[in-house]
Amino acid sequence: MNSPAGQPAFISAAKFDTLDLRAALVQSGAGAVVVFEGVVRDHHAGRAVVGLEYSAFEPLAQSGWLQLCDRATREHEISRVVGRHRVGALEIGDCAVWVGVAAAHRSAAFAACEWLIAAIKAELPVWKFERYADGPGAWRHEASPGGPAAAPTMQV
Amino acid sequence: MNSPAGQPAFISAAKFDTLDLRAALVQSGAGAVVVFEGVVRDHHAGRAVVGLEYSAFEPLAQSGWLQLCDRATREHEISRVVGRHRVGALEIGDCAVWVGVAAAHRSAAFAACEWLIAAIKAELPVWKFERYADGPGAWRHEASPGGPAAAPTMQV
Amino acid sequence: MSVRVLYFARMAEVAGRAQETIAAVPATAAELHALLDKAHDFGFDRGALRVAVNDKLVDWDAPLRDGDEVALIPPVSGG
Amino acid sequence: MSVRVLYFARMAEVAGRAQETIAAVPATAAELHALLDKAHDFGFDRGALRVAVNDKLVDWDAPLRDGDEVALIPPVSGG
Repeated sequence: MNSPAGQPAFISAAKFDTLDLRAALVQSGAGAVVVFEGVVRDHHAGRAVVGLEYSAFEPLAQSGWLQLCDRATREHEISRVVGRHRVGALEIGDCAVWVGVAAAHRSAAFAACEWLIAAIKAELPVWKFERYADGPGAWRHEASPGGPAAAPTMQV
Repeated sequence: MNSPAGQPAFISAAKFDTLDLRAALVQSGAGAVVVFEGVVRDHHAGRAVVGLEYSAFEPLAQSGWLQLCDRATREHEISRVVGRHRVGALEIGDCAVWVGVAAAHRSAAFAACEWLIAAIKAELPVWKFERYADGPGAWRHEASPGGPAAAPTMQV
Repeated sequence: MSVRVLYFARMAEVAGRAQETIAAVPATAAELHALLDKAHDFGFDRGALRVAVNDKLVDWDAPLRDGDEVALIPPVSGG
Repeated sequence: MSVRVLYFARMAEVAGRAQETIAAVPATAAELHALLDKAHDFGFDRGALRVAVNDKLVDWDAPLRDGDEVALIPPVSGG
């Protein structure tokens, strides 16, 4: 599924094929690949979580993601970025977000990957709904809004 | 293939099944997974590389790897570490080294993963032989020897 | 003369809908927000929200035009 | 009375073999290294090498015993 701009869609309702995502990075010819995966856990703040749902404002998530990729590529010596975020109902153990960076040297790949996941969590219009074992579910709204400048220093 | 201590072998002559390596991390129940992959490039220092060979002193690579895992687990809040290094003949694009860390929080996973790959490259008895397109191959011996204390600050 | 409004997450839950059409065109995004917050009492300070018009983030004083699609973006929780 | 020596990478290339048996037991790892470096001229300063006896890293002044397996570890290049 591609966005109108021909870029792969950042938001995906389908489970990721992580081998497929990884292949795009390895094929770039870079020597260092760093991948972050956010995995659905079975608890949050001491409460048992039975499942999650994510929703997104897709047009803005897509354009925001492309801006983050541009900025990461300007500020780090990296050769390729691949990212995807699930929406819809997720189960415990599902991959919610996948961010991979390929670079000639590993320090740039690590730095860009860590910056990108912080920026995704701080900025992109995606929301999590947690379904609890012991009561009704809830939307989470922890992150503060902020422009791209705020993202690198935020720990969300 | 397991080492005598019952730990999976760090050194592997076979191609990695990266899905399999990843599964062990995701199954740990941690929310954040960070993976580093070192991929064989087609050049080094401006020369075309047609292939690589790695050799290792396996008993010491295995015991050294377990020590690095212990240290990473003591110094970072992480829940699982998986690592593997290829030996034998590798082709361009093959994964030479794979290091994955699972943790409750991503900052610990990033820090431990970056420390581990630096320590692997600085310390473990593994050697790379590069086969060049334009002449005979050569063993590489860049890294300085050093105890574990030297590893975190080294950029190899 | 109308604008379409998009709600997400808890704001959609509170409003009981993911979108609605307002049969008026307030002068700015801020005026539209004031109107909607009075109607729905979303429970977010405006300073915690962002606003997009026709898929682009804008300032609250951005003028609105007939047919605009306005998205109110509460604090995010992806990843 | 002998020790077995293991060579790796360029040291194995220079020695023309991956291991050899020395029909003597030098008092220490340092003495064994001096003997071997004279024979093969490996091209590494001893300070660039590490040494393991029976799969454990040791200091150069570690004593050797009959039957020990001694691995000379040149600078590494894994990853």
